[in-house]
Amino acid sequence: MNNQPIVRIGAKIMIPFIMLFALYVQFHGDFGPGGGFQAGVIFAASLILYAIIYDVEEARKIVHPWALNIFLGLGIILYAGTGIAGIFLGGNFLDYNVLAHDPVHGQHLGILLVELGVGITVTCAMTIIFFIFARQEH
Amino acid sequence: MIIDNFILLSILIPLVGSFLIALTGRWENVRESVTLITSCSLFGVVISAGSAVMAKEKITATLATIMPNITISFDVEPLGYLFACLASFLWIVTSIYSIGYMRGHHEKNQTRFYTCFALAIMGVMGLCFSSNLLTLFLFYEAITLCTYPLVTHSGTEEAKRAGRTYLGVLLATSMVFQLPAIIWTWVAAGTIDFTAGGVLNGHVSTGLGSILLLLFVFGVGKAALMPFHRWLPAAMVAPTPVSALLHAVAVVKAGVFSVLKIAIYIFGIDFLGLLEAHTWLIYAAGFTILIGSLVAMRQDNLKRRLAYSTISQLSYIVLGAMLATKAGILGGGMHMITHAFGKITLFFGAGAIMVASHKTEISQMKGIGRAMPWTLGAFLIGSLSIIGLPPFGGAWSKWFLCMGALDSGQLIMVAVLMISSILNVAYLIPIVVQGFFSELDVKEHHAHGEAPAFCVAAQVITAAGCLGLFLYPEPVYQLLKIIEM
Amino acid sequence: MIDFYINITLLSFLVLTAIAITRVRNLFSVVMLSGMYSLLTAAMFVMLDAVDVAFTEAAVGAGISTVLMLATMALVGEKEAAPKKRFSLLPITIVLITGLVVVYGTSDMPNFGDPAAAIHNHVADVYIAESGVKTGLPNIVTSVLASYRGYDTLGETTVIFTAAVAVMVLLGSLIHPKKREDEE
Amino acid sequence: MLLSHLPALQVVLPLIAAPICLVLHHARLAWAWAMLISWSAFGIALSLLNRVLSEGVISYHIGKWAPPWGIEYRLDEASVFMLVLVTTIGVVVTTFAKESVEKEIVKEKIHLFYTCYLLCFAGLLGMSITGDVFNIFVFLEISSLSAYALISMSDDRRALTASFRYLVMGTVGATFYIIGVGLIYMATGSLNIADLAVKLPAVADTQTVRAALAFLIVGLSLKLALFPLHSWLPNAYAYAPSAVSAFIAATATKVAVYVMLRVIFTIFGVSYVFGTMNLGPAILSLAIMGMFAASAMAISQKNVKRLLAYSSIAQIGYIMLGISFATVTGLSGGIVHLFNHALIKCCLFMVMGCVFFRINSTDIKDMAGLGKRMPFTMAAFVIGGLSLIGVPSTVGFISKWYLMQAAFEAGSWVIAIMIPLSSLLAVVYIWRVVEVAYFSPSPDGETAIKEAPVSMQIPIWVMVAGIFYFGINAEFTLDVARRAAESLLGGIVL
Amino acid sequence: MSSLGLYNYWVVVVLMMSGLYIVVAHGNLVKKLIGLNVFQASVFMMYISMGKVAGGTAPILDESIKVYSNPLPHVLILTGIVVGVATTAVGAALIVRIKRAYGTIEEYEIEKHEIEEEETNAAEGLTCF
Repeated sequence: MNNQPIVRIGAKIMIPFIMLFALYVQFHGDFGPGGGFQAGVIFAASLILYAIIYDVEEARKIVHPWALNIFLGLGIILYAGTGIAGIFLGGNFLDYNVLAHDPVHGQHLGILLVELGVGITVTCAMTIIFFIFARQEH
Repeated sequence: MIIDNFILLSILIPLVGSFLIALTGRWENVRESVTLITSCSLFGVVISAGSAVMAKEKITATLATIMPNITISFDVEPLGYLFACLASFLWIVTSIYSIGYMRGHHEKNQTRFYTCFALAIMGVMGLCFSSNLLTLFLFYEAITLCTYPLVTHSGTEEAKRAGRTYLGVLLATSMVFQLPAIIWTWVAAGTIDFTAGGVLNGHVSTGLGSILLLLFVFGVGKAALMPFHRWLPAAMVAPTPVSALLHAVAVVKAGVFSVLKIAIYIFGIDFLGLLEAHTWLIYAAGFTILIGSLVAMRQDNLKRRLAYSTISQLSYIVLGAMLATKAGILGGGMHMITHAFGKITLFFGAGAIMVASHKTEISQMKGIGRAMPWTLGAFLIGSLSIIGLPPFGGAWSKWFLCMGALDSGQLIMVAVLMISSILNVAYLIPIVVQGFFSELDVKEHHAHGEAPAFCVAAQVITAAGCLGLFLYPEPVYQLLKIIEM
Repeated sequence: MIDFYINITLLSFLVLTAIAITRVRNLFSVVMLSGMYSLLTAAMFVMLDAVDVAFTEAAVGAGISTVLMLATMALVGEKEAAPKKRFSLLPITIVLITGLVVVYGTSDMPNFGDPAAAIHNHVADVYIAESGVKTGLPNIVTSVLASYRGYDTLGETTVIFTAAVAVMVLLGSLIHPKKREDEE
Repeated sequence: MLLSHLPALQVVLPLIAAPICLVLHHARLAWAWAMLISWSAFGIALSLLNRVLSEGVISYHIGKWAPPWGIEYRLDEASVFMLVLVTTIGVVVTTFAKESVEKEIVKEKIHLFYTCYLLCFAGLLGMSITGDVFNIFVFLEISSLSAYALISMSDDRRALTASFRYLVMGTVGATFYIIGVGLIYMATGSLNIADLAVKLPAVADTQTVRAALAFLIVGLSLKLALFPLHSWLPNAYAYAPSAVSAFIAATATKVAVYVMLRVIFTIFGVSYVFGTMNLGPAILSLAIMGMFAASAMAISQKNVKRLLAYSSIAQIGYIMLGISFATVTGLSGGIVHLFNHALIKCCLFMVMGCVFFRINSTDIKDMAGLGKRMPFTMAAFVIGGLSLIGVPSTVGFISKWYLMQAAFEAGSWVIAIMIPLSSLLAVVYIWRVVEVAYFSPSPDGETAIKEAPVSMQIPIWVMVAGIFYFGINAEFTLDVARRAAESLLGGIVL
Repeated sequence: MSSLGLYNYWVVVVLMMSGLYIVVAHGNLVKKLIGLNVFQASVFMMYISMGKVAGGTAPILDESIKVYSNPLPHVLILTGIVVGVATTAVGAALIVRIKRAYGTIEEYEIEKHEIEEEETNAAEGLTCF
């Protein structure tokens, strides 16, 4: 769609807002609807939009595939790592109470971290899946 | 030392022997020496325990506990010991014979042949000394599987087909009848150990006992009771030493031995006598005896004729067991020995003829005795022993079997035994007669002489055995007498 | 009562869409219909107080899935062949039996929305009562998702990861420069 | 300190290892990593086994949330048995995979292979260890999705359709399972297995619970390929890469059987399923039909891997047969057969991997004379085959003995006879291969075929040793199986 | 709302049946996959319906609210949706590969190809034996 200036400019304006919204959904999930998964999907949507407008190979230059692969796993490791941190701090696996001095704070921190992990993995996974589909040849 | 580990040694020796044979396969002289040494040392070990067995010493060994309360374990009792002596002695003779035969016949895959042979003997040894049904079953199946490559030895389409029949019948009967019977016994009686007097009495009704007996006797397909006899003629495609030792002695005797053992130690002859089924089985055995002989008369292929003769003779032993009297068991046990010597002699003869003249059909063997007097002479002695004429071993066993039949009032069976003897004469003696007295068919074949020396030697030994068994039946008789029933 | 009518309307639309999906043979329309179906479902979820789920369904079902199916269709063509087989009784039977068993099972359940149902009074009540205190978060769904049943969510994240890896396996990783697939 | 958290690590270790494996991006390195992880998982499983056998049930509360509010790990004899089984197979197959995968899969994808492999491994472990019905679903999906990917990695295009069919049927099965879970959740309000077992009796006599049972059983039957819901299995096993066939055949359906056991015995309880609902005869007849029909189909196969796949369906029949008796003997027979069959099938599929490695085919016709050219490999095939038939002194015999004993104890000698009868069919299909391999002349003019590499031989012979060892000394497996059966039959595990 | 009775569930059953019907009866792989989606979505709806409490609101704590709907089904279905999209992605990728390998995504045509392949194999086999 390189020859559609309106679409291109419109997208250019929209993409940052979508990303911002994703961040909002990510961190506001504790209070209202939303959370890591939804945020991840929305964030991925912004990248997908970029790829649709500017071609996948262009998008690949912006988000490097290696980075995608690494972050794809990093989300899980962050999640499981938070759980394992619980073990090292004297609790059970995924026990957030021990993460901070106060159990409620610990829970807060833990949930934040794991939601972030979910968000990262989902973003990367969705982006990867779409990019791969998009660059297939007929 | 030897006595303590006697059982394990007698199983290990052939096993180790088979490994060595496989390893030394490249050098045939070494390989065959190994075979001979193994067989001789096995016989030595077995015979060395003779006095201990006579003195009823308890020799036991346990190899493993497979399942809770179910073990692979062995003990020595007279019947099994007798069979072990028989098999280990005849293995020596057959080894000698094989050397002549296999070389004379230029067989391929000889290493596989000797290896599997030794393994089969191992199976027989384990079977002889097994002290419970599971161990018996284990070695029973081992024998089947180790002899399968021997049957299909030549690899021809015919051999493969025969192998299928062989494996099919033996595995099918053992798995579908025998194994359920064993497990049923275990569930009903709580034990599957061979115990003097039997284990089933009091645990099962006579109706269930009858079913179990049928399952057991037909389940031991190696006893070749009709209608499960087809595998035996099929197995005749194997090289003759295999037919001689395995399909006239080791394998089939393993079958009837199992029947005897189950009759004595699982049912107990008292309980056996109470069962409806034992009468049916007596008739089944009688039927097999007669039909087997009749079919044998119609066979032109020598080995097939001998195979049907074996089927018929095996049923003598089954009959002996099913009579459920001491004399019957005695006769059955004795027939196991005498028939072995007689039949192996006949098979040796058949093989010797095949090696020397490449003839397999009886109708081609006219006048062959002039070229091969030793072979045919031994054949005559074997025949007479099978028929049951003095002064050869077969006379004793038939005598005892008749006694047993009279004891239990089975007059018909006495008649069956008599008729069968006449039939034996009818299908065995003409071979010898035409061999010696017909004109040799010279134009058809190139002239040939006597079989290789190894073959002749083996025949002479077994023929002498037939005679010896008549003159000195005492050891056999004594061993069989001390069986606790 | 307005809820009730919205509910009925949505459900009717859902049924219509579902039936349309079975009938229509142009795959492009089917994909669009399934996107619609997802949106209707999401609306339905809002009606049933499941805002988080509605959000997700809208983003995933109507968004990602539709895009994905469109991408697939671009690669495989968009026409479904007319059925070649004769009408077969087997699928109908399977489907009817399944449906009947569900009806059988649900007809013994407490009425829709019944607050006395076991489901509301065994585990969930505790979440509602104590999650606010224990985790300090007002969104119960988030605290259950990330903390009480955080392990499920770890699994869920792994599922997404697995899907990404599986797609890499099947269609080639992004890392390698663009080229034709080596399988053929 | 870590020791008390081993249950969590058992699953989390391979789970974390997968993303790391993804970035390793080097074939050998990925393999070494998978090897390290599977050995560690094996060690963990053994130590857990030891602990459960000596101390009894372990309950581990994830996040320190007490069940039923949080997710619980519950390790009793049955689950620990599965852990040991899966990790053993994992170690063996990983060793085997090195050469096999290098041959069958393009180099750039090998690290992806091991990533999927670890995920599948983690999924199966997660299913065996968890005490929460919904958590089972999540891990079921992890293992299934990775299995679809693994199967499709083969060169054969039929693997793709097989994988797709597996995906469709597997998803339908999983969705059925979820419907069942939903219904029991509706009836009780709980998802925790132990808690469900307490809560269900009160509501057992409702249509909801009955329908739930139906959905759970049908869904799981799809997953474990109970006849006649097996149609996804033969092609999936036959055309998958060799290492995958070996791994999945030995574990995936087995874990599904385990979940079925949990559902039937722990959640619903034996008296409900076999008493009130009287499902015994239904399971029994399907099992027997499967034993015969699948064996018969195995006989007509031209491809040995496909043949083995059909045989797997038949063997599932044996396992379900044992379960259908609902007695300690029958159930322990079923569980022991689960283990034994895993050993046998893993061994046989690995043998086929070796054969494929050398001759690029697993068709029977191409195996002529292979007995001479690959003596060790084919010897292992014969031993595995004999065990499948149930020859004494191999593991197959033990399970058959137990199943028959159970049949006799249940007073049904007809069924007892059925078991060896169907084994005869196994004789036929195994012997077709043996005959060709040993007694047919090898095709002339073909380049010499070497024996398979040592690294592929070792795992095979480890399995062969296992087949003999547990066939001659089955006291250990039987003891664990019996205890597992007793704990399952005891209703709630205490 | 109680007047609804079980109406909600039964509509869900209809949706479920149509989804399953597409999976079982249709030969087009894309359609199958969509059927699977419909099937799963209907199950999700069943769960969410079970979680509804009459007069309740979304389970987000607020001082002024007394009755909340059941949050647990929501959590489960969030997971379920993710699993669903993951399956769809893998399925779609498989379909793309199948299209490339067979040139079609109609089940019966694929079967035809496979049977042919099998037969050519068998023919070779016969000459070999």
